[in-house]
Amino acid sequence: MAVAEDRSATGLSTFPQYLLLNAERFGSRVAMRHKDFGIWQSWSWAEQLDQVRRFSLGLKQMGLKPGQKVALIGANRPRLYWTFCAVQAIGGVPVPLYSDSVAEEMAYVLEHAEAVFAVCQDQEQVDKVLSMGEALTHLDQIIYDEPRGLRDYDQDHLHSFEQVQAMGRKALEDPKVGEDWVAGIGKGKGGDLAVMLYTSGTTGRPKGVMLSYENLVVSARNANAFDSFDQNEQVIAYLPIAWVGDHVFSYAQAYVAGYCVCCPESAETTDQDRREIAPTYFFAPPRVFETLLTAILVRMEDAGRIKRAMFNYFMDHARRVGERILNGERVGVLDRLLNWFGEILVYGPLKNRMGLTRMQVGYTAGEAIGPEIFRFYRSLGLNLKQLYGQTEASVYVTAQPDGEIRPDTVGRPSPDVEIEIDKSGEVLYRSPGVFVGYYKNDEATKSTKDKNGWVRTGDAGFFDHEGHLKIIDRAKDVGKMKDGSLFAPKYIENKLKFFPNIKEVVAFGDERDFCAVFLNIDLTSVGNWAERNNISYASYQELASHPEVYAMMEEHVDQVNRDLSGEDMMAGSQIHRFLVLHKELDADDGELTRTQKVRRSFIAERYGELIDALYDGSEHKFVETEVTFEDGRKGSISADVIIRDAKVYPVAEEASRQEAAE
Amino acid sequence: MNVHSQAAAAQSDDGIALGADLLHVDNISLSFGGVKAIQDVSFDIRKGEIRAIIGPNGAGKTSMLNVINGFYHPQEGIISFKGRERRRMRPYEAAAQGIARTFQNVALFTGMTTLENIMAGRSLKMHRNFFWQMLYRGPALNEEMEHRRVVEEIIDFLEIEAIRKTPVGQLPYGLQKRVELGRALAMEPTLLLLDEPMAGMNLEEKEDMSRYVLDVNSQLGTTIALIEHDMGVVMDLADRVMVLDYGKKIADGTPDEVQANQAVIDAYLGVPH
Amino acid sequence: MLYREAGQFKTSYQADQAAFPIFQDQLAVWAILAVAFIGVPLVGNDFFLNSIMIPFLIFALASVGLNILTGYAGQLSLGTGAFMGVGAYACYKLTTIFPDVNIVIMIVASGFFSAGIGMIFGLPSLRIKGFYLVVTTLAAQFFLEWCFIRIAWLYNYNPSGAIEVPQREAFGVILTGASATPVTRYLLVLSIVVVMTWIAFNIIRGRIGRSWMMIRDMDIAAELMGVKPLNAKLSAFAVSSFYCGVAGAMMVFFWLGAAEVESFDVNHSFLILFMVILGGLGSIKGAFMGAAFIWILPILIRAAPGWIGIEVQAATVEHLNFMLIGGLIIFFLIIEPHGLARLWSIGKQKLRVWPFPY
Amino acid sequence: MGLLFDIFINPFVEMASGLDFLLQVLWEGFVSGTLYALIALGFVLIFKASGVFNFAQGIMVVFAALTLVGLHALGIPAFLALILAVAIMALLAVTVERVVLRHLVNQPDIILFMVTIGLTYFLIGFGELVFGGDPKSMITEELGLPTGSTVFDVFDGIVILQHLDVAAAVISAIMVAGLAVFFNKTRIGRALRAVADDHQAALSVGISLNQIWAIVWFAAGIVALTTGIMWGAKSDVSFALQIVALKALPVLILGGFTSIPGAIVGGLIIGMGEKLFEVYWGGLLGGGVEGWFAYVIALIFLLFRPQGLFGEKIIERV
Repeated sequence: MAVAEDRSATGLSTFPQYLLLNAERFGSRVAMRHKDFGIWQSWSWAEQLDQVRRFSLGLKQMGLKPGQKVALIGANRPRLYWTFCAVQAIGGVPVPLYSDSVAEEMAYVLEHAEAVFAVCQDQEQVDKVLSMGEALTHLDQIIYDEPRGLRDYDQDHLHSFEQVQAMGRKALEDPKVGEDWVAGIGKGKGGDLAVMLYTSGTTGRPKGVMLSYENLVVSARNANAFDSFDQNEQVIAYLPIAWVGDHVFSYAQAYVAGYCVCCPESAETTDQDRREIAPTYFFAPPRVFETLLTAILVRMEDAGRIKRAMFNYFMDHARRVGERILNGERVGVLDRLLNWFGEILVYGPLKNRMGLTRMQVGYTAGEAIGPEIFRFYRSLGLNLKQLYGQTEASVYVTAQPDGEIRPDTVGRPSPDVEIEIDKSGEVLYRSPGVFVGYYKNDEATKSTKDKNGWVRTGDAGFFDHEGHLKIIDRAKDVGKMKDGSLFAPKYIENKLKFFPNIKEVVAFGDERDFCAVFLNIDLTSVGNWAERNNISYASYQELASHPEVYAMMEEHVDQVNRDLSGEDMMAGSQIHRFLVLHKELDADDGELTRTQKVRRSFIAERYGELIDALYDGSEHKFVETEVTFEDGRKGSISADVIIRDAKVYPVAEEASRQEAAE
Repeated sequence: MNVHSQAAAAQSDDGIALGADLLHVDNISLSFGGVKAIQDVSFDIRKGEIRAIIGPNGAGKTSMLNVINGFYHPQEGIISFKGRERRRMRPYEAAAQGIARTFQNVALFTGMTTLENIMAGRSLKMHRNFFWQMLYRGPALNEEMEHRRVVEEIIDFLEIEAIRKTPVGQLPYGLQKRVELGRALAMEPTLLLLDEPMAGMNLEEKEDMSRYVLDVNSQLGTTIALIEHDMGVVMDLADRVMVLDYGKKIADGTPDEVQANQAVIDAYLGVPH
Repeated sequence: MLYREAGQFKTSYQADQAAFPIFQDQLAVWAILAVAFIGVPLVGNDFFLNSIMIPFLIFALASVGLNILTGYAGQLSLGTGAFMGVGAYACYKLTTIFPDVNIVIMIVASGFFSAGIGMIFGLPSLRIKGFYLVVTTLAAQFFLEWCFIRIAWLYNYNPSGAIEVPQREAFGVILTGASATPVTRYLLVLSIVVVMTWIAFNIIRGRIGRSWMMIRDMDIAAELMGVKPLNAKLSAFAVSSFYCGVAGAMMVFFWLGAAEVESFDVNHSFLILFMVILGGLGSIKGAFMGAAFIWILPILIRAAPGWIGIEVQAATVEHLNFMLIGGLIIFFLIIEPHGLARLWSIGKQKLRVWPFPY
Repeated sequence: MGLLFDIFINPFVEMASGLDFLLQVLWEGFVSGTLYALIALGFVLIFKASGVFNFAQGIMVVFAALTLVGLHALGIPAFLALILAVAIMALLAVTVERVVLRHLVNQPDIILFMVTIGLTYFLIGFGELVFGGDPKSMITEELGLPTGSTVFDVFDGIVILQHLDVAAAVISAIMVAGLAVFFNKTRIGRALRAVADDHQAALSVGISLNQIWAIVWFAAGIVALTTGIMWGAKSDVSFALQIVALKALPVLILGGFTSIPGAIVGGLIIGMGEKLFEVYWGGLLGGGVEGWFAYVIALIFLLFRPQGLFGEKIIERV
């Protein structure tokens, strides 16, 4: 241990160096798990080193040169994570891609990044890469992880992961090769380019964010220290590997702290796999927490009366005292006792079902989380926190320190991060994590990062009196209505999205007379409701246009309007009209980003007719929309979309006065 | 993957070259009481092909499969499999020789889970004696784990991870069919008989199942004989098609030949589909 | 609710297929074993051991045996009583012929005799199924009963026609006979039952058990998977009869002390069948639950009037007992045809998904 | 050699040398065969219409007989008691259908079988509670059944026919004929037959499944009552009869589970066969072979013809 302490942490600057260190200090500790063939296959740090070394040397044998790019395409698989380190160990730069993007999107990134090798998870991804054929002028070799379906492929440049590793093993027979490899790693410097992450960007082509080892290592080290992460953490890696969050949580922080990363079996089994692993640190975008909560509420609807009453009683109790207990505040003996019962009867089992029993720290970021959702988890005794981050910052811009958790802020600046708010309200930051630049795009780099290292976030926000940052909306999205009142679409959307029945909302109102919204119902939740109420439907479209569903949506909108009328800043943007869209917003159709964010401008263009209908007073509108099916085929659906008026409330002055007084 | 290597091994051990006759049926006749189910039918199945048997209801298709795997004993005719002739054979002997099958109306072991069902397909490959079975230790345990691994590869192959521990009775029909295919695959058969593998499925499920059938054929090298009603599916999948009508063979050939055959058209016009 | 499974993950197939993969269940099993081996002998009085625990365990073992045949291999049998008798008579003959051999060995050895007899009567199961098989096993039952009466050699020509358990000791402890203490007998029975239950469980989850269940669920498909019906069915008969035989031997040697043919009559077959059905076909756990229910409930019913201070004629109680058991069987079969074990697993599932309904 | 002689030669010599005795044995066998047949008939009725293997048929016989005797003991005239007993069997049938069967639609056979065993236990307890466990005498004379006997001289010897036995045979014959008419000529009867083949078809006749079940259980109850009277008149009315009733099982095997003629023929074969065996071969084995002989016959029979004498050949399909 003494050796480990001597060499630990601060002296190292690259992940391959950390790998060597971890293999030494945590040799027999589990570094990676993957549920495969029904059980959790495990690799210790020593084994991980071995795997990485063989693959790395195999790549070298195949001719990978320092500075060359290797694309990683696939889901969260140990071998893809090993690829990161294997490539980095010989000076290459890994470029992870979103595996659900279509071939053309991939082609752009592969070409732009000048990737010479592609490491693919399976046949599906290999097919995509092969289908681009000649368009990929740099790509030389393709390596795949899962051989299924690839037996009959006879391309010369196609190799299995094992074959490459076998080459590495062969090379290792010469002891000098191994020594050279280690020596090569030793030469790695913090300033070297570590990885390129393509941001899926709401507009334009994706940009390749170049991050150096220093960016990532320092950010990871700071983050680990901030939440006291050590080698004992278990995390579950289920978010896209191309996303900076996953890269930092499941790779950078894991290597720096030496903790264990677990890969689920498949997308469908993620919930079950999370329950099995029970991560100690869990990151999820608000959407995941929302889905979980919706599932809970839907299931509880089906529970017996007594159970439901019990659930409601204890959830009420938790709402009152749960968070205070979590924050370490003083709570009465009776309340504590009740909380203890609640823990046995409700909170504990709920956490157990969600697989969050052992969660020490949880983060949510990427979007505003509904305050009710956030409080729900907090009140169960789960230390869920918010952070605000960006790819360009190696994630961390702000984070909530323990004990200072607010549902509507994103916390204080993270360690070593400086923040400024400019005149227009946009948030700027400067930190060691700030990216090197956009790959082959100096123009974009310049417009985002100034010469002093300050980076524009593109988000509008302000510091509250406690020094916590509050993000309202994208800076460019915040607008004004014709009457001059403030219009922050996301604010309204988030309020509506809190209802479990509503999955997606797009609000309009900038430069308009009033605010109006598109709604997407949540098929799981509403479908369940329909089943219970004997409402039959054949498709999403049919359910969405059902009068009873409309009635339900009207109630929700009404509720939001009533809320808004109580807040004098936002009262002007009450929803006057709404419609329920005839199709689910879908990333395949370009309506959502790959991280499932609404692409407002695209939608505004695509559904222009409907927006016009919202504002011209018509009661329904016939539209035809092109859709992309899962297999890539195109088709179109048409529908007569109904538009409803919602009740608008006068500004409740009393309420606002009271709030002001508080 | 293990499945591949084992299948490849199975492929070579019978010494039959790809494309050579794997199964030969000569002048088979089968009747129950006075009802003639099959009349003087001869055909062959070649190693590595997908062979379809089609025909209207009651044409004797399922009976033919039953004859091939020893469930029915034909009154006349000879069957030779892997070059060995036989007249009477018990189903378990057919299984031991490498013939597996699925059933028209899913015949899963309903009291067991998906995993156990597929594990059941490994029965022939497991040999540890009673003593070790009693202890569930040592060789018996090792054997069990070894085969569990193979079963997991099949589960992976058929993408049924999520229902691994679900009792099969609770599964929707389409998945049950998939589990049944898995169970047959677990036997690592030389010849796989599929009795209407896509019956009662929706389009998407049919597409999935077709893909699995093709994958089994191309990746595991398994020879497949299948009965199917959906002509589109048959034409897409099969290398050769035999048509039965009222127990008699009325056509045999490539999908295109069969489709153009007047006798086949007549038979199918007689029975609307 | 009590189950907190988050964080319990398996890294090997062995762990995944363990008898009790859930940690909380493992705890419960160890707790039950501790109570059975330590708690009960310390606390239980002679009545409790003699009249409740010992017979309960013995019947539970017989139920495990019948469950193997009926619940796992799907072969209905009404010959359990007779197979138990074979074990008892075999053990009696063995220990009188070889008085110096440890009685526990003899008890286990007697199981082989009933296994052999069971296989013989199991032969028809290759041709016939279901209720027809019931007749076969009834034939075994009545034929064997007749043997127990007519073949005087079996009971050493004892004029009373009964077998009387001689005193046997091992390592200075008296194990059988009138002077054996209830605690000794209880611990012996318990040990044998625990070991044999464990073995039964092992067989069931292995290749052989699977072949039984295959035959049970879909015999045609089983045969097409290469399971030989002969092997599967006869092995089920053999193992099942072995268990019944051992249970029968223990019944006489560790519980009754003496027995004649009435102890193995068709009513006993029914009794065990009830235990199996009520406990749940195809569940070892169920066998124990069923045995407890059928054996202990009547004792409670008999005792109940006394507790609440009502004098009821013994015969009346007995009649009420019959009615109640009959009624309960009907009741349970209506509410849950799969027996107590299914109720238990439903309850367990509810606890696992608590507070959700599914 | 001696043994072979005892098995294969001696019994036949004995038969031939005492033909009158043989005739007497056969008659006795015929009479007990009639009773087996009657019990089997009860099974067949229920099995045919509902697929339920009614284990309780035996106890229903006892219960019916006890009811009759018990009612008469209360001072009710025999004829009225008989009608009341019939009414009680009807009540039992309806109760069984309402309380039990209705809730077990579509359950596996073994469950229904077990339920009837539960019913057996319940009826045993109930019967003993109400009527007491002691054997009782049947009210033979009060019911107007003949007693006494006629002696015939044949084959240089005598054969004694009990009048009661003759009556039993005649009544059984009448009952079988009656059932045959009921099944073939009446609307309900035809529905019952239909339901055996196809539940949907039965529904189209306009009779609910529930009604059909109640009716067959009632019919089985009447058969049980008749059996009880006959058997009770020969021996006593006691619960021991219940075990004897298990003899109906081999009868069913011989006759097939769904065949009424099969039940009759099977019953007679078993009845006469076991008497013959007991008398001529039983001594070799030390006697008491009646207890199991029937089952062994059935067993041997099963191995060669699993579907019974009158059952249809089963073709297994996959």
